[in-house]
Amino acid sequence: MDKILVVQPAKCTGCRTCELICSFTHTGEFNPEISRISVLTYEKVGFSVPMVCQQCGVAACMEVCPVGAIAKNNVTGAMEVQDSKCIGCKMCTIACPFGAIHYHAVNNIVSKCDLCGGDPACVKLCPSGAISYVEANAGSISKRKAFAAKFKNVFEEVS
Amino acid sequence: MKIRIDQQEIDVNPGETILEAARQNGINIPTLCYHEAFGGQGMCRMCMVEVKTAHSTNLVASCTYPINEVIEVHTSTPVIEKARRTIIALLYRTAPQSEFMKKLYQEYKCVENQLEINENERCILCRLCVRACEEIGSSAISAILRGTEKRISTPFDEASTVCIGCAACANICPTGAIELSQTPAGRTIWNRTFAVVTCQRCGQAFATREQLDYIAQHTGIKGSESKLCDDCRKKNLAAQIEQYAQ
Amino acid sequence: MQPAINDDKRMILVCCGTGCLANGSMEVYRALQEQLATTEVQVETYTKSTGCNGWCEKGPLVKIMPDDITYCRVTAKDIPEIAAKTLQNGELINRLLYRDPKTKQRVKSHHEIDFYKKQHKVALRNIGEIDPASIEDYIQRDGYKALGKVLEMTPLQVIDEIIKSGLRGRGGGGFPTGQKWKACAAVDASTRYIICNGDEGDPGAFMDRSIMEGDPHTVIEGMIICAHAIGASSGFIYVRDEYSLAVKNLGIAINDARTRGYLGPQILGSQLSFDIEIVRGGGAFVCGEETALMASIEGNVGEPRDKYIYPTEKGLWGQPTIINNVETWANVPVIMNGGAPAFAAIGTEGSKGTKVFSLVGKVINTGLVEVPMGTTLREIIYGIGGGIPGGRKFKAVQTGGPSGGCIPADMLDLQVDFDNLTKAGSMMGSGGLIVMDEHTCMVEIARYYVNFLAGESCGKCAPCREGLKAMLEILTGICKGEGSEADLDFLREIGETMQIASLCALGKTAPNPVLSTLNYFRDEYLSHINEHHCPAGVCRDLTRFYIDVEPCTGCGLCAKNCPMDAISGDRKEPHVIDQDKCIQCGECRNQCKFDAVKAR
Amino acid sequence: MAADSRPIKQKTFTNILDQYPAEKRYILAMMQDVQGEYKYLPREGMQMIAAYVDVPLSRVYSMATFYKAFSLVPKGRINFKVCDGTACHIKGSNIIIDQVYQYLGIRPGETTPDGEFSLETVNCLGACALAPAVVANEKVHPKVTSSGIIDIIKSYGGQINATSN
Amino acid sequence: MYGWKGQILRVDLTSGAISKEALKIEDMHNFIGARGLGTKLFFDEVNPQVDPLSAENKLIFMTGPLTGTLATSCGRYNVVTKGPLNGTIAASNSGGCFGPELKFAGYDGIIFEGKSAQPVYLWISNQEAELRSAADLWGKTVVETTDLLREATDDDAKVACIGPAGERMVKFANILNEYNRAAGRSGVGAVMGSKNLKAVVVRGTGGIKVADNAGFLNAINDARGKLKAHPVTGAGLAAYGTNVLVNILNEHGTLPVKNYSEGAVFANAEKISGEYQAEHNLVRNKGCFGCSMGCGRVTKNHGKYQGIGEGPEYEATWGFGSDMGVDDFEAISKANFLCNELGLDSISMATTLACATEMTEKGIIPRDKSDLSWGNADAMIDKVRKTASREGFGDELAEGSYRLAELYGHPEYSMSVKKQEIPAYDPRGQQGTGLNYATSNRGGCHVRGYMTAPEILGIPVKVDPDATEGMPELLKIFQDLTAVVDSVGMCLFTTFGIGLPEIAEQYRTATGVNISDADLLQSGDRIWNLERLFNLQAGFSKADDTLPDRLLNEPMKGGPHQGKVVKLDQMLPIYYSIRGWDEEGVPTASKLEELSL
Repeated sequence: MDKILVVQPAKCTGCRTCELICSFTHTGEFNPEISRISVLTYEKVGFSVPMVCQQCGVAACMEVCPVGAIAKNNVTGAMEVQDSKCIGCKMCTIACPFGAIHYHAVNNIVSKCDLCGGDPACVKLCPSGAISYVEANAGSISKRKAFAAKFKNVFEEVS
Repeated sequence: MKIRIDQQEIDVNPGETILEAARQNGINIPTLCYHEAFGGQGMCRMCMVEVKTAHSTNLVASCTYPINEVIEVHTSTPVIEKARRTIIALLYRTAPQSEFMKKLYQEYKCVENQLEINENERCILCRLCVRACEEIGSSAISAILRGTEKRISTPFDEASTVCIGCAACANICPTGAIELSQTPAGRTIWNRTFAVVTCQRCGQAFATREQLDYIAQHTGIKGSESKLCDDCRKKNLAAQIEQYAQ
Repeated sequence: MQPAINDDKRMILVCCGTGCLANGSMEVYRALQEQLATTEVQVETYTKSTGCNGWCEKGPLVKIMPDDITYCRVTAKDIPEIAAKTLQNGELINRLLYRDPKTKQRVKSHHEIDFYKKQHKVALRNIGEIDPASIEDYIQRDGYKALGKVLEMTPLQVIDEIIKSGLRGRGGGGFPTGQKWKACAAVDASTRYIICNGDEGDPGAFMDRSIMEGDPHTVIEGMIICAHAIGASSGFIYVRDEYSLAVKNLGIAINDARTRGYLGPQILGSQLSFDIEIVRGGGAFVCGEETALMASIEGNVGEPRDKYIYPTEKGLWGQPTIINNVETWANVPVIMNGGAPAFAAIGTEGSKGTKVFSLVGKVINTGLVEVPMGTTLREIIYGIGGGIPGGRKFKAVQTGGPSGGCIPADMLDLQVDFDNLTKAGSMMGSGGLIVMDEHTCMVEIARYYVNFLAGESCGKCAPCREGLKAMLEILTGICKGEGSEADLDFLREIGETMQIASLCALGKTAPNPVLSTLNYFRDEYLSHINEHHCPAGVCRDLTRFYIDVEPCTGCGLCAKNCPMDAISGDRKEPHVIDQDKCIQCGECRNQCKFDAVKAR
Repeated sequence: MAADSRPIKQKTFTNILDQYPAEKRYILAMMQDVQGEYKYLPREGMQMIAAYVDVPLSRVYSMATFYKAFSLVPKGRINFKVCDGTACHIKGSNIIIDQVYQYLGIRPGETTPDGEFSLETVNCLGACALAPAVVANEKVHPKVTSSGIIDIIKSYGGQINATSN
Repeated sequence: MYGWKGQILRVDLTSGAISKEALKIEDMHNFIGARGLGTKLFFDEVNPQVDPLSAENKLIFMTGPLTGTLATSCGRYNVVTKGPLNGTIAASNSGGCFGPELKFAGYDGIIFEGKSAQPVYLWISNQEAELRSAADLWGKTVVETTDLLREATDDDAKVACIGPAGERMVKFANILNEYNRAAGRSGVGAVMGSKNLKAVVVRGTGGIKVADNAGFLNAINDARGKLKAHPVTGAGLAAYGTNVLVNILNEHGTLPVKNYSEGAVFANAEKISGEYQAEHNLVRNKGCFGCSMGCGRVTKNHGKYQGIGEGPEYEATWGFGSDMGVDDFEAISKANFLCNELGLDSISMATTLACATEMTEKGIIPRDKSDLSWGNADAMIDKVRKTASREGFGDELAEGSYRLAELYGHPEYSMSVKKQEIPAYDPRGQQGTGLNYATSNRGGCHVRGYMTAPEILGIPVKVDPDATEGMPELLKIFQDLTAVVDSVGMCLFTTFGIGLPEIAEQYRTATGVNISDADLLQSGDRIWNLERLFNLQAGFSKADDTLPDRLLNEPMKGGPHQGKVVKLDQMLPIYYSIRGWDEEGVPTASKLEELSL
């Protein structure tokens, strides 16, 4: 059964460990800017929201990619960007309703969460359990759906 | 099927090119015009390798040579290295300002020659831009003219009507030959200035109207009408979640 | 020999090849027709316009058969006289007959002339003898006989016959034609294509044009035979659009062949269905390269691709395709008619049959010549071509078109075939033979070819495009006296890189003119570089013409022809060139009958 | 003034295009026919072809600039084609090209400002026996000398005024 | 370069010139970064006799080589200057994300020198840096300033700024980044204010590389595992934050009450404890950059002091709580929020207020001037406001407890060392802590050698807090290690769970500098001695290595340590000798040579 990444903002301490390990795992350097997961912190209220790709069933990023550089990993279910195929048109970054895929001018690639091939580093290091990678059972799916629903509502408001 | 590349025995699927097989096995063959999104174009000829078949030994472009029989490949021989060096020396002239070419020129220890160098040149005619534009579906640019006059341009060197201003061409260009300027007033590329859609939140220009149309057409998502850049879309969502959670 | 005139039915053949047309043969032809319409001639007379007789130097040519009279350099003004004297009275007009330069005798028939006597016509067999617009003419000379025969044979038998003949592709590569057909036939596919490569682009070569204009049916018949052999249903003839007469004549021929059932469904009642379409080329030398040509037919820019998969396997629209050039096709009916052994009896061990050459440049008899493979260069240039005009010294012969090489005087006894030319650093190419004399600068000629190729390269692959650009720059520099010896090394390095790394044959062979001249004429390069001197007196920056007072007779011919009025002198007194006015065009030297104009 | 100053008529294009199926492989032929009609390849023609065959204009433009047969600008009333095949070259065709520049001020590919003359070079006319050869519109002038070209220019009404020297 | 960026910015506020400079490799290796390297740069450039609030003083922001990496809780930067509160070398460090952002922008640090004629702020966006007018920001609170600056620059920018207190050069004004994280002590905010520098705003999008990716990953996994496993760093701090100490210290009897005047046991400790906070006010935990402990508290006041913010931390809870006799947690919290908004060091603020309250209660400060009294929360909160604005009595409070007490002729009521207020551990029940206070290079301070760890928490081993034996030796190690921890950019709290080996391994794999654990610790010694040298040259002497009279001579009035005083005279000579200093507390030549100073 597929596992999914579940984010619980309420548990997040805003420490950004996930950003660090993500960028380190994928690029070998510590750079939150190119992390595939972003922690948005509202310091005044001490609330942080880790934002990460939802691995949509019908993924706009994948659909819009002109060269098929984004493909679903059949094992993990992650939409993965094949950097070597990316031509830098950035369509996916504009198309993603969640703003979860970004272009990085420095290395001229776009990047998004690839679930680390099935063993997400952010989950392993998250000190507060705000990010978990769990079997997609009814509970986790409903949590995720609730989270996505928030996204969706918000998204529709802005559109 | 098993073949040998530089003494290393590797497994390949018939029909795969030598370059693909080599790269999959961590063997580096230099290329300039190759991009995985498009496959081999066979234009820069940097990827020439020596191929021994049962009958003959040939120098071939590894990016287009399909493996259909048991062969032995050498990716670097004195003859090949010399050819690569000459190609770099010649191409360097066409893009002397490009860091990419400067680096190669030094890397290959190209000999000084008396050929004229036009400092304004930038393009090595790898045509990755043309291919990218083709894949986008615009084909706003193409290689025009021929021979030594060949260059990349829009029809009549004019602002293209089909360009969507995505700048994939500029991004994929290894030598920075494609002029792209982005100001709040617009994005200018290939002689055309596009009105840009600015993010309602941060004010950054993040797309052209044509790009949004493209996305709507390819995904059915009118969401790209949201007028938020990717970063702000994310932030906006996070802010909403924050409000929801409080 | 006393000429004799027959009383039988007569045929007048007016050569309407390009050379003769340029010299006014169409006017001659029209004048003849008018004349015959208004004049009562004793003997029933037909007039035909034919394809090129090859002897362009002497055109317009008018042949009167069966009397076997050949008149040279005929003008429309000569027609009444020809009608009155020759046609009415069987009288020869002496001044129109060829005068043998050795014997100084007038010669009645072209068959008695060295230029023709020493040739062996196979591909050109019908040209000049038939009206290309007449399928009957072709049929009369065994046309479509081979096709009938072939349709009785199995495809394999046909291929076998071609293999046995030893026919090799005349387009330049020299690949065994039969093997090619065999490979193509062996590929499992439902659709196969046949292409006739008529994109003759080598400057100085016009044999394919001559065949397409003068004997289009032989090409068509060759293709139909191949269609049967490999099982193809459509064919294309890719012709340069500039060859308007060829396009026209091929069009007529295809229509006529269709009408006669040689083309179309169930040819001559057999299972074979095949048709041919003409594709007009857009004017790109590189489209002579088969993958570029196919790209062009498909409606693309004519850029070649790597040929690691041969067209016989994946060609036009990805289907197995046979592509042969015009001259190759013209040989096919002959082989099938006369049998492989007869064909194989001609030529050398490795190269069977004949080869058509266009013999041009600094040679007396310019034109198309067809000789058995293995004929020496000397025989062709001196025996057939009559040697170098003006008594000047032979310097080199350039073979194989722009990508060929220059062969020096000490190799004149080279027996011309595919393999020997390659060994000499040149190639057969389509068969251009350009003769160069001491007034040809080998550096400048290398520059010329490189310049040509720089404009004709498709520009796709880096070594060819950038290599040619660099070579042109270096050679131009040398021609201006701005070169260095290091440049020669760099030229060689570029050339060697192009040879191994270029994408297609154009790029791979493009450095040949440079490398071969560097090999055989290095001294001439060094003169330019070290002494700032062009020994041939061609490179204008390095040349000054002056008039040697000794031989100068003061005839004034030079002054008359000087475009700049730079030459002055009293009559019968030695003339002087005003160096300030002189543009080094060399016209004075060309005109001078006394070799008084010298270059330094 | 261009030699052919007829207004570009859409109908002419339509007539030409209608002779061909709307397939990529006929682009070349269509362009040749349009050029045949106008003596050059007008931009509108390329646009019509691209639309008719449904290929990007850039592709048609690539072809139009790749193949030497096409001129994207109108030619002069008299178009000199100087053969620069090898046979002609070694017999001095480059000097003729220079001479034309001297007298008419145009280089290959150019047209005089009055639209009277244009100059181009061709690779080989296949008339090597007549080298060097110059074709003025359809008329072949054989064995042209550096002084002979002046007379040819004059015979077509050219004003000889050397631009330099 | 690995770990370090190797580049700093130099900003001349007088001329407005901004330049980039490369750091010396030798300095980086010898002084590590942040506190150590900052001190080295400062020492090399500034005369120790300088007036702290003059243009000649400099202000150095410096990060460590591990700042911004995934090393354990490594988000810190230090502010090094000569502190106006007491004239010692000041090195205040702060967490949050400012330090890492500076690294991501490509700099290890910034040196500010001179003085701007007009209020300005520095805006750094990667390699671009410019001074901009802060005229509109002058007088604004930390929250307002931060919001306005983010709006003016970049949403994601990190802002370190001063509040009104810094502008008015309150002697213990601090610098705050991301609203709530403070470089708290020594009055570094006043120096910033004296230079008319309102804020430093930075946005960086670059990355930090480490030398040995695999080795570093192992090192951090090992260290993080240990932190997770340790009861304090794994569970305690996460559950109750630093206020976990309230009950512990109270039970231990070293939770000072009413300006150290009573036995260090607070009757209502339960009401101001971490447990109480968790139950009543905690919204959620807050972690600094890269921190696995998450001791930060987001708290919400529900009653009359309504509001949301961070903290209070243990020191503020104690200061505004037991030390002021206040047991209303929300009032304490409110005072703390105000300190953050206005830019005040809550320890010095609270301790100064406790001093003022005692003197008011004793009638030394007239009632018409001060309405302070033990347990009067509203008066306390009011004085916090007035201190920041130097309004009325606030102007006297703004000078700190020592100057205040001295003003009224009773310096003995100032619970300070070298004029800096001491924090929340009564040293009469923690001898080692007493020695730490007395010898700290920046005056009264607990975090230069956190002896509470061994004395009370038993980390790494439990020592008898009443004994003096072994304390100097242990303290030296703690001080040196702390110097290392501060200099690599790490949070001191990690040392509850990990020690030198883990820190050294992270440092080695990150920087590629092959250094033994012992040598790294010696760098701490070197840093300590450099700070000492600065202070000596600034005019401090053995006489200043002391404690308030109350702690030395006034026996503890109650609790488990009743009757105890700090036996400083027993420990100080030994400490000097262990340090390799002479009897006057001056480093010997051989010591300096050993440290290559």
